Amino acid sequence: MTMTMKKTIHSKNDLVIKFANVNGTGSASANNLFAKALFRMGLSVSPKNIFPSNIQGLPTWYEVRVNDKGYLGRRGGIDIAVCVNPQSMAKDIKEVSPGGYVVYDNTKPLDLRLMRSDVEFIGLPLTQICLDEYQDPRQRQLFKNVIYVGALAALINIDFEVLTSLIGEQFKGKEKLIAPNVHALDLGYQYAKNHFTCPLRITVERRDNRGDKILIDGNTAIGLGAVFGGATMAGWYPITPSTSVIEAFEKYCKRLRVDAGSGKKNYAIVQAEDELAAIGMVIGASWNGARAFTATSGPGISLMSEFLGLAYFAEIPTVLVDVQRTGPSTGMPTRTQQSDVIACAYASHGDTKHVLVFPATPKECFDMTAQAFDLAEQLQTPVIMLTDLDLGMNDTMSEPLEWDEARAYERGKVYSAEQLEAMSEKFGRYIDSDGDGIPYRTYPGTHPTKGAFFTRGTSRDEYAIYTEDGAEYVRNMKRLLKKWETAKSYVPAPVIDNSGKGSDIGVLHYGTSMAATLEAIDYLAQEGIAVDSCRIRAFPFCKAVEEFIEQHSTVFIVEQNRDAQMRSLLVNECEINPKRIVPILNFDGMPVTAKFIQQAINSRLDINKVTPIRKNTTSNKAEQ
Amino acid sequence: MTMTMKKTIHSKNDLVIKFANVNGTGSASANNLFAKALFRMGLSVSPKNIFPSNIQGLPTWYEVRVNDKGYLGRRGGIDIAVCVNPQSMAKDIKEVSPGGYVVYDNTKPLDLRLMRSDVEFIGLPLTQICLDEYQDPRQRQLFKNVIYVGALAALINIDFEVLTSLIGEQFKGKEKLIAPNVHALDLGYQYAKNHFTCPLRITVERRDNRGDKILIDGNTAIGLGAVFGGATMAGWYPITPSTSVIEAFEKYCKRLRVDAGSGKKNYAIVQAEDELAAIGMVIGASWNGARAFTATSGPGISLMSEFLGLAYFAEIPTVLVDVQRTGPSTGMPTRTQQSDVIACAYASHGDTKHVLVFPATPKECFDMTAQAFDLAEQLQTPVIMLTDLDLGMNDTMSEPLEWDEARAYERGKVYSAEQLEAMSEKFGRYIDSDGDGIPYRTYPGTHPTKGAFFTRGTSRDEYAIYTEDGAEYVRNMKRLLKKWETAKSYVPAPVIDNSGKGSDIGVLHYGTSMAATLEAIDYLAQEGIAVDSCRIRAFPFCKAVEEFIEQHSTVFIVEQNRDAQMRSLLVNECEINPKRIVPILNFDGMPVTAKFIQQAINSRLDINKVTPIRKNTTSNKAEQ
Amino acid sequence: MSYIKPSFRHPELPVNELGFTQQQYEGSLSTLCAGCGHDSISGAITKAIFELSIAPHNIAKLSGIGCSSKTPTYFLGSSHGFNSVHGRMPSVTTGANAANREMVYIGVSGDGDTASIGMGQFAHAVRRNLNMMYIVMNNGCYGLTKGQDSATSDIGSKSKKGEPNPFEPIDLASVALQLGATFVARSFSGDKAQLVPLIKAAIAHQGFAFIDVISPCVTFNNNPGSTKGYEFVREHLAATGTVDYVPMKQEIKTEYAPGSSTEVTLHDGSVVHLHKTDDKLDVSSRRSALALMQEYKAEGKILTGLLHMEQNSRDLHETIGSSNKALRSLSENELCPGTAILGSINDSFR
Amino acid sequence: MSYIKPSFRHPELPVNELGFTQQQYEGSLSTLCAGCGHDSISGAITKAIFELSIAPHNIAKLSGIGCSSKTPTYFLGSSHGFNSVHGRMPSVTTGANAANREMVYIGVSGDGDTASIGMGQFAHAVRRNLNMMYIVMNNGCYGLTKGQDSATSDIGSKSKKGEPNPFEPIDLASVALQLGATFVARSFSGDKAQLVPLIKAAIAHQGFAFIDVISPCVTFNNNPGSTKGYEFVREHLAATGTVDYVPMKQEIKTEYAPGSSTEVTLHDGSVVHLHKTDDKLDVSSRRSALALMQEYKAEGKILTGLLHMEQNSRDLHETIGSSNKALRSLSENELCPGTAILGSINDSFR
Ligand SMILES: Cc1ncc(C[n+]2csc(CCOP(=O)(O)OP(=O)(O)O)c2C)c(N)n1
Ligand SMILES: Cc1ncc(C[n+]2csc(CCOP(=O)(O)OP(=O)(O)O)c2C)c(N)n1
Ligand code: SF4
Ligand code: SF4
Ligand SMILES: [Mg+2]
Ligand SMILES: [Mg+2]
Repeated sequence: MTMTMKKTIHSKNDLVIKFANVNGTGSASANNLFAKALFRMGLSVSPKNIFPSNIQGLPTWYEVRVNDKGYLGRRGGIDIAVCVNPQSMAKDIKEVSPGGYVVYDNTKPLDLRLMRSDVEFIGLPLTQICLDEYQDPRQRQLFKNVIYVGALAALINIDFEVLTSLIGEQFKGKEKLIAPNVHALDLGYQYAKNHFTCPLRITVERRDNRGDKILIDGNTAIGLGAVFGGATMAGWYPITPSTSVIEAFEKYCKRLRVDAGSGKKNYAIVQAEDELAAIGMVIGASWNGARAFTATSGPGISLMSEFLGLAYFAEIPTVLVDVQRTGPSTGMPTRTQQSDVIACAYASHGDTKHVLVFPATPKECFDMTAQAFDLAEQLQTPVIMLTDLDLGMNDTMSEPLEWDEARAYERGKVYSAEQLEAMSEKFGRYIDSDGDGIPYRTYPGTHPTKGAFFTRGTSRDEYAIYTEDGAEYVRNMKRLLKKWETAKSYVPAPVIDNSGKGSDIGVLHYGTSMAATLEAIDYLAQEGIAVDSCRIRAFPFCKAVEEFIEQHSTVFIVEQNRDAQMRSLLVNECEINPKRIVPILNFDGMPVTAKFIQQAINSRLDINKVTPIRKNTTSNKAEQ
Repeated sequence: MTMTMKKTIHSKNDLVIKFANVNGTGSASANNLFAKALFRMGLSVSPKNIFPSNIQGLPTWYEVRVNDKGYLGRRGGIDIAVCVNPQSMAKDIKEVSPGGYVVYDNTKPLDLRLMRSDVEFIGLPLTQICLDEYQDPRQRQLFKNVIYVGALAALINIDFEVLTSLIGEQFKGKEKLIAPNVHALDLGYQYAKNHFTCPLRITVERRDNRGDKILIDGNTAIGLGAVFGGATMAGWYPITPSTSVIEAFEKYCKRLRVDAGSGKKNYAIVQAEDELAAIGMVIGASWNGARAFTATSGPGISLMSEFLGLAYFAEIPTVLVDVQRTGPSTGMPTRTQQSDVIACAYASHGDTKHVLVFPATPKECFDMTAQAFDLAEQLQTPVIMLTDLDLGMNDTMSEPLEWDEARAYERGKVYSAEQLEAMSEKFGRYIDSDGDGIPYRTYPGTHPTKGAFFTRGTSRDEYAIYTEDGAEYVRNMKRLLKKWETAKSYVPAPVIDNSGKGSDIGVLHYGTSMAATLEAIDYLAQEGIAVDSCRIRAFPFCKAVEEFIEQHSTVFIVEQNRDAQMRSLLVNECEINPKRIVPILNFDGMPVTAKFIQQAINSRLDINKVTPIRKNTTSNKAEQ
Repeated sequence: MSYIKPSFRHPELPVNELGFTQQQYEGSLSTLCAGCGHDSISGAITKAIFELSIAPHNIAKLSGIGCSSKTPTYFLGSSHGFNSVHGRMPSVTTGANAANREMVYIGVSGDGDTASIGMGQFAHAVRRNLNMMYIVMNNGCYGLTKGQDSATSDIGSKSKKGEPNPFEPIDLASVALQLGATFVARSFSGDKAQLVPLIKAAIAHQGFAFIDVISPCVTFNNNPGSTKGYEFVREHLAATGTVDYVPMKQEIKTEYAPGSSTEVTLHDGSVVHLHKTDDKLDVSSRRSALALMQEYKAEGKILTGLLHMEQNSRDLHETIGSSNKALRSLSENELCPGTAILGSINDSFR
Repeated sequence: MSYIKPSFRHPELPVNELGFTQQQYEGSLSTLCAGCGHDSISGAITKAIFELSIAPHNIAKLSGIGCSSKTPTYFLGSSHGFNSVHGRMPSVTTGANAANREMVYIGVSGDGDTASIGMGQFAHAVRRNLNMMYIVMNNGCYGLTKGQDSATSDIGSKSKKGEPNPFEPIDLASVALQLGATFVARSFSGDKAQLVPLIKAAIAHQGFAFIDVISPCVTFNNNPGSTKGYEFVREHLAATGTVDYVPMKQEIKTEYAPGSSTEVTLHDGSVVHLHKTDDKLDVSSRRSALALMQEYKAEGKILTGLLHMEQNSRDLHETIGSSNKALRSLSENELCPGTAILGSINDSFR
């Protein structure tokens, strides 16, 4: 077959490999092992899980990208497909780029109709090997996965020692499992060595691209952020892809937050009966002085709207993590998207606006979670962190998590018993004494006779007394707008990355659109097109975001939704002419790719006949 | 006292009278009688109820405006205060315009501190008269109200015969109640005649401003619209100010929709356990082919968000009436506002948009309700009618309701059993056969073997089969956008009112902001400033709205919310530079006044040094 | 507006063990209808807490939305209160309680607030055995939205509009028992002699203490053909089409001995038959309580008093093993694992 | 994916009274885990409807969200189906039913979908005596979200993560009985002999027919220390930290005679004790059913079979007196009062 191939892919440390499995067959741990090994080899690796909304028996994929530039977004195109699932085999084989490889189980001969002349087929008799080696059908199933990892080690040149040492670490305490696993790896390794010219044209080799980085999923980082940020209460309801936020929080709390003396937990986690109850619990706990939070996804946001309006109006700190998935209603629950932006920004009837933060990396998930508690308590309002399935559930290379020992929790304006005791005037819960729109609160039970007030979702005066007076209502709502202004100086500032060339072209992006956007900017630079970028990290928008837009005559925004929701917020809140911001929208549920962004920008520049600032190079394209 | 008055108000058919009562004391029916009498005299009258969120014992007000121009908005300023409530007396007296009157119960002498020298006090010994006339304390309470109406008849010159004939009609079938009521009226009338120079300087006089108009509240008109529009199912949950929508629907259904033969109801109304269930029932019934609807207010909208997303995505006709009240959370439940615009337009997580209609008069409430069922079934999507407490719960003068016998319900694209039988190809629920984005549906139970499909909130292909394929998802979401485009030609067009002077100034408004806006435009015209207006009646916006904005260099929008929510929709959906639209915002819970709008426009023109087109008059102000 | 504050106070008011007067446990003026049963319950709560000598600031009072849910403003003015959203008081209280188990939690709700929109949250607060007193001020209707039937409304009972309710009622006390509530009682708003001790017992109980209090709505139980002499006024209102007259009424009071029955005539002339439990009921047995309630119901009587109580009740905190301290009082040291541990966590992801 | 369709079909399949084969009552291929109890229930529904000879298009099948709620795709492929949102199937069914009483309504839900998020809607569908069959496929956990405990999970039972559930379970059948359900039954997914007739009876019942079906989750009941020989695999998975291996399992079947008990070993090795009711139970008495269920529970047994049924049950339509016809079939003439009447309505507002 290879003879007829017109084109071949030759690469070192630049590949996309896709594993096609059946869910529930134990492939996930083998695939993780594969990605981790590359990471350990010092490579920049980004694995993406593409799984069905079901438990067992349906196609599931695991896509791993490796490159030396450190690009973590999806690249597009597949160099090697590992086809272990007969159900999806036809489609999987079709997807491989010309010149690439198909690794498959050749225990049974391949259906000839699936053959392609422009890719190379590598047959591994996985089922046969397992039949020969194992008695227990479950072991046969399980080790099949480990065997193909072993084979790949030979095929693309993964250090076998790295694999074996990972096995060693993984089975620490269960040492008897080490040998069988290493044996399975070896079975695959030997088979490949003996039957193919190893390595193939696509290989990996050790690098030092990893530095001190870690490989962690965003949801775990959020859970850790909540532990370090001092969260003590979580009310939650299971929903993909947010469930693992609370699972991580619980796991680390159990490890780190149980009082050694009493055995009592320094936290309370309650699985609620639904999302309405989950956010209600968070509001109740926050009102009572605990740092409380919940995590959910789209449907939960819709259900929490009424309570979010209460928290806004009654000014109760509320931290909420929305791990976004695809679509309205149930949509595609195991796909990614950034489509709850408007729903979160304006959640609830009446005039409301909520503070949003948008992490783009696991480290930011950690940092912003801890910060969200500060923000919520400082501003006495809901703070919603918007992340997504892509960041939340995929292992992502990240700077290590950091904690500054000198940092103290910012608990906001709360009168202590002493302060209340010393007060001569009457305490007024909603008095704007500092002129920043933020009033002082008291925790229930603080002082025997002073500082008690009545919290309500109905209109009230500065002393929290019920009123239907229009002027009081207006004064209060205007104060909330003042607080909104104040918030702009509290929230995370945007990250602005200027090409340094005084470019006229700017790209806005946020959250998980970052990796692909920055990669696209690199490509554009190679074409000689200089592009500046601004990563929005919070709503309300800092002045710097507006300035960035002003400073660029052509502005794009990259979003992973249909309706350009962040753009809506920008034009609406910053009084920006919508025509000034060109949306680049990807909403098929898969993470956006650099190519998609690059093409969108290019075609728009062509249409508008924009002459971008070009580098003094003539033919960077040829260099590639 | 009158001697010291520097200024007096002299007017005929131009007055604002405000009754200050205690709720639960039976004043509402007496006050209604008062307003109705003026209406019967052929006057243009607009009464507003200002009531507390409570059942008994708190201050409640009833404000009636009369004028010969037909202005129905609030005017501002009070000419006559009828102070029957000691609790609010101080405030009520303060509010009266200099030169006006205070009518009060002088059975007990007035607190001297409440005296003002610039208004005239008219004392009526209401309590004393009742003590003398009635034994039963409840009759004393009740007739007190009728007595002051009688007195006012003398004081401002209401035709006594109109009052007596209204009493006659009201107590038809309960004739024994007529005499006591007429007697009570007469007691007041005679007292006033005997003790004051009647009429006062402020009077009314017969006109023919009424034509064939009716005096009806918007909620009743909606209930009737649902009856005539063929609604057969309502699922609902009580909430002020929407409850009377369903009450009216039920009342007229009982009267007009019970099958004479079987005694069975040709409708089903279910009081749900909450708003989630209410909208769920509507969706279930619509799915099953009934015209179904619900009515709610802000908190209900928040709770219905998830279901609205389902109805959008699964394409189920859903009619929802939102009678807006004030504020986020519980806010001020008995005050008016237009602040659910964004919450309704984008209800639910994910990419969603909903069709909205905005009636401004009872007649439009009726028409648009009937039309909403057509729209929802034609477009297979939720249609939300946004009205408010002001229109919904106040008697409002309106053109009579009309029904064209030739009109047939537009039930949209539904395949019948015959059509299915004749089909050779497989039925595909989500195929866009007509290219307008609207697919064909079938009702459950239509055909024994053809046309069944599975409705779901999860992603599916054109045959309604579950899929997680990104391309299918995108195709479907784009079709929904096409449907959105189609909707623009189905929804009610804006009402554009050009001054005919080629003005550069345009005012956008919607719903209950209409009356005050049009009145303000009249005043501005009197100042020589020509202003065009455009009343938005639906979302998505018709082309004509965009054109109106384009054609005017200075554009205002009048809204009754804090955040200029309709303006957000305009800039976002029509790609309009926000700077082009200047918001005029009233959000204190009271209906906006013409004066407020006039001043806002004037001051803005001054700031911008706009030279508006002026009429060829020099001093119209002097004319006033 | 009913004035539940006494207009005259003795200069030397009696004080409780903590030195507080009963006045210090009162709230602001009630804005409910004169004679509303809910006000009597507020009074009973005030009295019970005064007599229990709990410092007011150690109490948190939470509610949903409705006339009943307004009452926390009208008692315990020196306690923090939270008037949340309709039907969701249980979850807010769960969070508040989870955050600080040192306080006493009083949840107030209505039959609409609990048996309709709040049914799910109610059931789950029961299931978690949340340590709180949960009072439903049960008037069989939606007071604040003007008299619609609620889910506890008796079949056939007429609303203000004169329509008989066609649905079977939900009996919240039975449902609570069935769901495993560890303290269930029923009482009548006008029976302070019974209600005050029940409230005290409920507060003392370590777990979910439910009291279903029948509390007549004077306004929306004014059905046609009831109170004599009122006919003229009613017809008058019916004819004018505006339901806007609420006559001032007296609170309905009753006192009767344990083990005996009494009949209470409501404002609308209808009669409820109450029977007070006595020592013969084995309150430790859930099954016997359920059976007895059903028996009385079959006779058209409502059993009042303490119906069930579990001695060894484990509340949510015991179940999940959470800290004895208020979570907000945990120091940053206790909460934040610090840099070194974060370092080793980082290592685990390399 | 389990293949519930038989792979081989006899050329001349038996037909029912309407001339349909059983195949015509099947749905598309199930995507549930092999051996999932839910698939057995789908099979029982298919069989019951086939045998009842109901035309498939006269049935509407509705569900919430969960593995269980997916099943309507896997049976009755020629019926309209509606997979709504989590916990809200009852309200959607209420609307559908209100709109057309001529059809048969099958509601499918899970224990998470009903006992947690859907508790309120469930209670009110019961209260309205909605004419439907309501099946809970009860596995004591949240299958689709990977094994969290549900509110019906037994106290002490261990989830996949190995944590014992600390809360008392909600017994949906008892709660339904307490709330006044007019038909209540319990069964086991693997007991077709019992389940099929129960489904038939439920469909025939004019009112709310509730069947709580214990339906083992093969995947998330795989607790440590259970099935022999599996240990190696489990430890392997535990060590890799990824719960991603689901062994193919057989459906658990059981058959036992009325009046007798049986023990069923679940996939995790735990055992449930079932007892089948017999003629001795007076199904017309709600109280006796409740009492008997409690008795068996005290013995650690679960009573299965028809527990209660009311003969003269009045469904929602009877209660509210709505039309016998499908509302959509009412003509514009029947619905729209017309111009003349509108004229007189206008007059009433002048
Ligand atoms: C989400 C929501 N829906 C509806 C309402 C309107 N509402 C206010 S109080 C109430 C019912 C109150 O009934 P109940 O709890 O029995 O209290 P009561 O007034 O009878 O004491 C309703 C439906 C609301 N405030 N919020
Ligand atoms: C509003 C909402 N919250 C959460 C979810 C996530 N979710 C999907 S299924 C499910 C639980 C299903 O449990 P159960 O009803 O017992 O069904 P099973 O899978 O066990 O059959 C949850 C919480 C959702 N889809 N929607
Ligand atoms: S309406 Fe009824 S429940 Fe509400 S305050 Fe009045 S009497 Fe009490
Ligand atoms: S996870 Fe459990 S409930 Fe879901 S399909 Fe698998 S076995 Fe069935
Ligand atoms: Mg009530
Ligand atoms: Mg389950």
